[in-house]
Amino acid sequence: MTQIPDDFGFQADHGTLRQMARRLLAERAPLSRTRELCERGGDDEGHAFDSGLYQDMVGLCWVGLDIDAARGGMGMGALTLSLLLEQMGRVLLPSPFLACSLAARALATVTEPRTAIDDDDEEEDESGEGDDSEPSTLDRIIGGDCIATVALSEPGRGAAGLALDYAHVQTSAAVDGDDTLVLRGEKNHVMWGTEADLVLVPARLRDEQRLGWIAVPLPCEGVEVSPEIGIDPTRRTARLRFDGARLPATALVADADDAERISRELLARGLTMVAAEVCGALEGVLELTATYAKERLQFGKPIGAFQAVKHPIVDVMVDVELARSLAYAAAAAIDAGVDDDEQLQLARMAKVKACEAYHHAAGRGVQLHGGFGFTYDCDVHFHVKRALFARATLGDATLHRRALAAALFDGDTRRAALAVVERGGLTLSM
Amino acid sequence: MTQIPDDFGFQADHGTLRQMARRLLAERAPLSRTRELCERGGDDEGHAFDSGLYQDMVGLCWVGLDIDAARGGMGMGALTLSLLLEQMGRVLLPSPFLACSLAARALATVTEPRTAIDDDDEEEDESGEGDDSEPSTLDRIIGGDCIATVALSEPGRGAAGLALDYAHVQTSAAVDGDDTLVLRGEKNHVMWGTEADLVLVPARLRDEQRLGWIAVPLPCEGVEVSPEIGIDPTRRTARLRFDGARLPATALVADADDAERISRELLARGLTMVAAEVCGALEGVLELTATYAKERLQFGKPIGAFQAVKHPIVDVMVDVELARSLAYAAAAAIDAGVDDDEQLQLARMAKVKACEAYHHAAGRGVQLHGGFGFTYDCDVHFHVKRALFARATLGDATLHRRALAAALFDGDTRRAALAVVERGGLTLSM
Amino acid sequence: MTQDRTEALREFRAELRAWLADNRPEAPSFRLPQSFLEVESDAQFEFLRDWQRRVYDAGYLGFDVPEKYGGQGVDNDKKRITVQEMVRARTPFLVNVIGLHWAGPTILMYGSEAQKQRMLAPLLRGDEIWCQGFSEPEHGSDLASLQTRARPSADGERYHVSGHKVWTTLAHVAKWMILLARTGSEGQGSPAAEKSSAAKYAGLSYFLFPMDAEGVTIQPLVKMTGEGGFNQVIFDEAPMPKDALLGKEGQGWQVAMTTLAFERGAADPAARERGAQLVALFERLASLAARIERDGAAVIDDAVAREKLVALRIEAEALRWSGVRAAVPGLCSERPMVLPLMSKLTISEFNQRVTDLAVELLGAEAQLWLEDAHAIDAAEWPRAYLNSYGFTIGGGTSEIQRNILGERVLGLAKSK
Amino acid sequence: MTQDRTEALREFRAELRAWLADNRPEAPSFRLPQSFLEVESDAQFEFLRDWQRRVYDAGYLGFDVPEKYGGQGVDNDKKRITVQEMVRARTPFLVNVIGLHWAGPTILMYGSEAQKQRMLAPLLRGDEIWCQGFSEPEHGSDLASLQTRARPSADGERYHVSGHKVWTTLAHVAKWMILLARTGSEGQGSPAAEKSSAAKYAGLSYFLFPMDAEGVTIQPLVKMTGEGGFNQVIFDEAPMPKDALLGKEGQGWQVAMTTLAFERGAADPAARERGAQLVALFERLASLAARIERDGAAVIDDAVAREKLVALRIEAEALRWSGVRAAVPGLCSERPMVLPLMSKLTISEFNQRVTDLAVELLGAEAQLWLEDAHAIDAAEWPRAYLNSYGFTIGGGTSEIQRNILGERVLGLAKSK
Repeated sequence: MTQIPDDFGFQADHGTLRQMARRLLAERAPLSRTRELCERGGDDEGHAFDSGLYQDMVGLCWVGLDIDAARGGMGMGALTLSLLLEQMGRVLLPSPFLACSLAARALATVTEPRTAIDDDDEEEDESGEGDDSEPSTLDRIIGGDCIATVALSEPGRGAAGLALDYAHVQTSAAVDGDDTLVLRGEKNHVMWGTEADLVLVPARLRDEQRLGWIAVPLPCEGVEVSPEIGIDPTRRTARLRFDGARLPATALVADADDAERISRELLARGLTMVAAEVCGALEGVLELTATYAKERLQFGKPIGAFQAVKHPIVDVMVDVELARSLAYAAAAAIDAGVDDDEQLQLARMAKVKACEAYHHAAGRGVQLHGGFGFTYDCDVHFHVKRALFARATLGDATLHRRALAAALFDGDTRRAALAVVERGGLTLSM
Repeated sequence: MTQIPDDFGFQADHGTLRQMARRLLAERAPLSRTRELCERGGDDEGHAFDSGLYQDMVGLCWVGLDIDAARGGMGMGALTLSLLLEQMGRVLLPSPFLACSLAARALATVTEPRTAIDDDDEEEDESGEGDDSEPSTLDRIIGGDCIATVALSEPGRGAAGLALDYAHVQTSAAVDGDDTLVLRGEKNHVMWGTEADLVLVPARLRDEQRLGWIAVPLPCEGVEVSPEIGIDPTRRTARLRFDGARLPATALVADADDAERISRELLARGLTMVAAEVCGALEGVLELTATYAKERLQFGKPIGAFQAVKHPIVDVMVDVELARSLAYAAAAAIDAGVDDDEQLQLARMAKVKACEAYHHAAGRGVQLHGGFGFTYDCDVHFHVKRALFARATLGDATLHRRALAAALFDGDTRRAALAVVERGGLTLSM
Repeated sequence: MTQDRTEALREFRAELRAWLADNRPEAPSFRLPQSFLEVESDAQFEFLRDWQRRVYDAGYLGFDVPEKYGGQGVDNDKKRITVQEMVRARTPFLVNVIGLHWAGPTILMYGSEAQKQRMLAPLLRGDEIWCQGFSEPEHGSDLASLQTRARPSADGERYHVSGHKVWTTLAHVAKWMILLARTGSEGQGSPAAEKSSAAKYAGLSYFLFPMDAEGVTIQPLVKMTGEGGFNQVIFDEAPMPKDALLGKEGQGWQVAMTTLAFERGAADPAARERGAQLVALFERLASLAARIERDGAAVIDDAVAREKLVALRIEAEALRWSGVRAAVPGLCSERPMVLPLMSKLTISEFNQRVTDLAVELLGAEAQLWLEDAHAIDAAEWPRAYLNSYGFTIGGGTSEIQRNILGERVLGLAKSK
Repeated sequence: MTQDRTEALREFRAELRAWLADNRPEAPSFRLPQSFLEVESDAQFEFLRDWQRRVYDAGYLGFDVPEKYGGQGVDNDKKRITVQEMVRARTPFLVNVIGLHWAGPTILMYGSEAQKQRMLAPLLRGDEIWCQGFSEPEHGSDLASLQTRARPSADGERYHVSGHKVWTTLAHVAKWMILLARTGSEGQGSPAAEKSSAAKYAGLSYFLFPMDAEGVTIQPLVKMTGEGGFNQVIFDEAPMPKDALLGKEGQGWQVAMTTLAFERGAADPAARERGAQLVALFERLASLAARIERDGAAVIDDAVAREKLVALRIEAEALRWSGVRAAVPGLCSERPMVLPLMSKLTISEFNQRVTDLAVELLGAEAQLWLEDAHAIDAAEWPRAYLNSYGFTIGGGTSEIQRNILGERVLGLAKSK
């Protein structure tokens, strides 16, 4: 049975990479730059994120970091990617990096590369790989030529949001003739949907009772992309309405088992990546609050000397560390190739713990900043908003706790095992 | 529509009575006396409680305080009784007072007094009233000649415990001939069951699909009374096994609607009374902890100067006050005769709030007493144990929260009303 | 209560109810603020001021102010009934909040006859809006250390104010400010004595400061929601007449503590109705849970959501009856002042828990913000959650409230 | 790791597992303590000591002690494997807890050659039990102010100890105590200097005190559960030889901080297995929920109970991986020492939450206590809940732990 190694698979060069990321972001993307991007509505090139920095990250091979070298990536693991995302979370970097990474991962998951369609088709919609003459979509994402994203949720699920499997996806794709797919349905909260050149869409393949993943180039006739006014100003999201959009059959990236595999992998990886990014953001809000507690004087001392300030900050720190352990374990589980179910369980736990801790930490951050914390000038509100956004991304705590409960407590084997857990003295040797 | 009056029906003489109770108990039953009774296993007369004090309380007409004067009581209200119970809770008085009060209330609820059975019956089992020649059971309870109790729960309900209505009571009473009832079943956690001369038992009347309340004198052939080893040393409880116990038909105190009315009234009053007693205990553990925080010095100051001690104590105090408001409101609702459902809702809320607050407060009490708090010599553990006992009495928070949810959120009318609650701006004018 | 009085009150209530039915304003086309902490645009302000004027002109405002000062004469019953009926009719709030609840009662208690004559009527009618100048950037929680100074002029006819106040709600529309400033002479005595508590408190005075004075700069602050509504005020030798002083020189701390007690809702005859407002806030949350779905089922039918909702419902009921009980001294004998002193803490934290749970229940639906067409209830819940920190921080943070309760009510040693 | 080494460890594990299968003791007829805080009767103690002896004699104890001192030679892998297999086999705990985890490592670090030769082997075998004399009745949290004094005799050959230690677990069976006492001369210098922090710390020394000395009175204390297991120890000019000193005179604070770091589980190669123990504790709770019913349905099928259980399951997993991560410096770069420093706080509070939830889920079934025939799991859950306060208080309260974390790790200002 494959296990997570005691060292989580951590290598010295991971530390170097993290250090590099930290320095680069401290210089190019401190929180003040995030604020500037939010307030100006984007960078000088008309992008909602810092497109120059994004291209530099592409140049450093960060996009595609966890994709096999054979497919044009760096062949590094989920843990490495987590360490990078943690640094991005720390400064609340507004960037489509996560969305692109997930899209790249989804495309790389497909084992049978499809052939590209004819070049003279009116739209650019190479979604497969393997054609030497043209760079594949995956190549273009890794190369920074294509901002890609994934459509993870649908409005029909209400508070649950997440729609990645056949049972929950309502968007449908019907086959019209031999080589056309007709897409109908609606997706919401699509990360960077307004900026994306391509979106991967899970849909029910009609009359076939199975799931398919479809690569939709944007803009695209029959696809209405409406920017959402989201709670987190550092993230742009969009609502996508497919109103009979017609796509070539080759846009079908994966179906049936392949499609479910993409969904499962996207979920486990996506949750793990969000957990890592949120751990970084947690570190950010902790640092912000602890620093304020050292500098702000009241009653003649730094407020951090008061236990009513000190202890809540300590509780946040403890939460940060616990969340981080789970986030690293979830990434290490992917890298070690442990059982799929165990990967997913750890990913759910990591995401829930990180997001619950972050929401709490951001709230305490506001409170402990006092009157200043309540102003727009104080950076802490960016964390409050990111926390509200992050915990709703890829399914909220309620959704994941229920899935975990089913995995942990249900099923005959499981129940039987529980029933025979030995009684005897409860021993805690501290 | 009857409403709780703005003054909760509080009168000046209520204050006098409370003051008297406080003084009497401070003198005769301080917590040190409770400890003594627990350690010695009872008083000098062989009772598990202070029987002399109990008789003095009888003499002060406290037992039967809320029973109509026409039936031998004082005709005072539930609020008055609550104020007394609060004082008893403050010193964790080991006393069958609450059990007797509830039994008296149950008997007084029956509108049609039954005639007493023949005097020459071998057992004393007058359960009705109205016979001039002999004191009724109610008279004897009020007069201190009979320690009575009520059987509120059954083992078959597991964690839920409470068994007061037809749907949940499994103990059965079969009619054998014209004038004999045969009782089978089991009751647990019967307060002062080992000390009681009489226990009121709810049972299913077999073949009649309805509930009956049966007065069982103790000891009684066919009734096995086993003392429980309970978690709260200030309370004695027993398990009662009815193994074909034969009782005269007159032992049936109430059946059908009358019986359900007793159950409902016992529940609303019982919860209200437990809430009041627990509020007193809450006050007790608050005082204990706050006093220690003023006296105990560490790092050269009283530990109460540290916010890590001060703020948890303040949170306990706030909880005490909130619980008390609900407890008084629940009692006032009974006295004002508001709608039965509203009475019961308030009683459930009061009991849940008081017990949750108490469990938390007792735990904080131990923690804030430090190493001393963990010893048997420190009184705070009596509160921890009482809290564990009280929150399980008459149904735990889970049971009552669910009942409240059903009352508040379910039913067509209710749901429709909720749906039309006006939206518009959320306004909190502080 | 006499039969006549009871009858009179019943009539009063009926008239008021009829008046409210006719006069309650329609929801405007623009977004209304959730509380006075968010009054931002002129349109919002004028809408709310207009409503206050109409209430006053109709004779339904000022039941805690004698007639000679422009009030309706003190009548707690009528005050309670008006609050009750306004909660019931869900009217907008009365915008001159600081004037009505803090400045007004303080002026009534400490003001000279001239001050009462001058200030109270325009305050009630909303013609003159009030703001509060207590907090300073460096002295939010530690109020007694504030540094704004009011220096008497050589001729003794006026004071000149220099300093910096912050988080002053409504300053941008206010005619008056209740101002706490230092008048004690500094530099005298040893530095140690200057720093001593007694000296700190004794050096403070309480003023009714005219906001249109020269040397006053008002800078709007933007809240975390992106909305305006509060400000910082910078005084540069801003003059005020000597009769701006309320009470005596050096009595400022005492007067300010009275104001803070009013702010914390002490001795409010309408407590029961304010409690009802909390239950109403809960009902709004329950309504949300009845309307939103998770995978096709109403959230209110979800066992876990119900458990959390009921827990808050119990808190609401406890707060509601605490408000009522506060007016029954016989039921507050353990610690008489605790209920009013704790209400700011408990209500603000309850409000935070309600809005926090709302956002939690919204799940994926919580991601949208104001102005998004698909946002549930126009995103008022996340907005209210963010705004909830205004209440747990403003007017003394929850942390400071807990200190006050521990020290003044329980007699625990000072934490400072 | 070489192929040979891997193979050797595999064999070691197989042998150990076989040995445990043969030698794991049957549950005795009497109640076993839940932790070393509850060892009360001779029968309990002898049962546990016998188990420790058998483990030692079989060669499975002492993988952190060199062979020349009676250990197995330092071998972290074998230590980890033994803990792992013992958790797996659910063996009783090794009763000389203070000796094995606190005194032993401290002696290894600070002891003279003679001390190491003398003390370690009987400690490992359980022949000599250790207790800890740090806390005093008036100085629980404020350790540096302790008042027990060790006065050197005129001839310099011994010290005489006078004072009062409290909450000393196992003192009644202990041969040795790790004792923190004041050797600094009092009365010299000004009282202010005597009170200064530096003087307080510098005056402390660390001793290996023989419990059979004259002038030692051991009084059992009863815990809130009614069980014994800890004591107070009163010293009345109790003599000890001069070589009882560990480290140097005046170095006591430093040595004690090392002990406390061991106590808090710093640098424990078996961290992963201890983490597995927490998951196992959770499984016991889940098993309870699968066995108890509420109105005929298993509690584990109740949506609300599941929500609470899962939340704790996530905590268990987080604690488990934190233990593993602590041994990977590259993944602890933000604040290297935090994981060991926080483990006492987090594990003790986790334990409290688990046992608290167990009692909550038991509902009406929680009313019964030890010895009642109908009590579920023989009332071990309420007992464990009560005992959980031993861990959140003993060895530095959670409040003190938070101070330490805030000050030492985050660099916040001191709270004292």
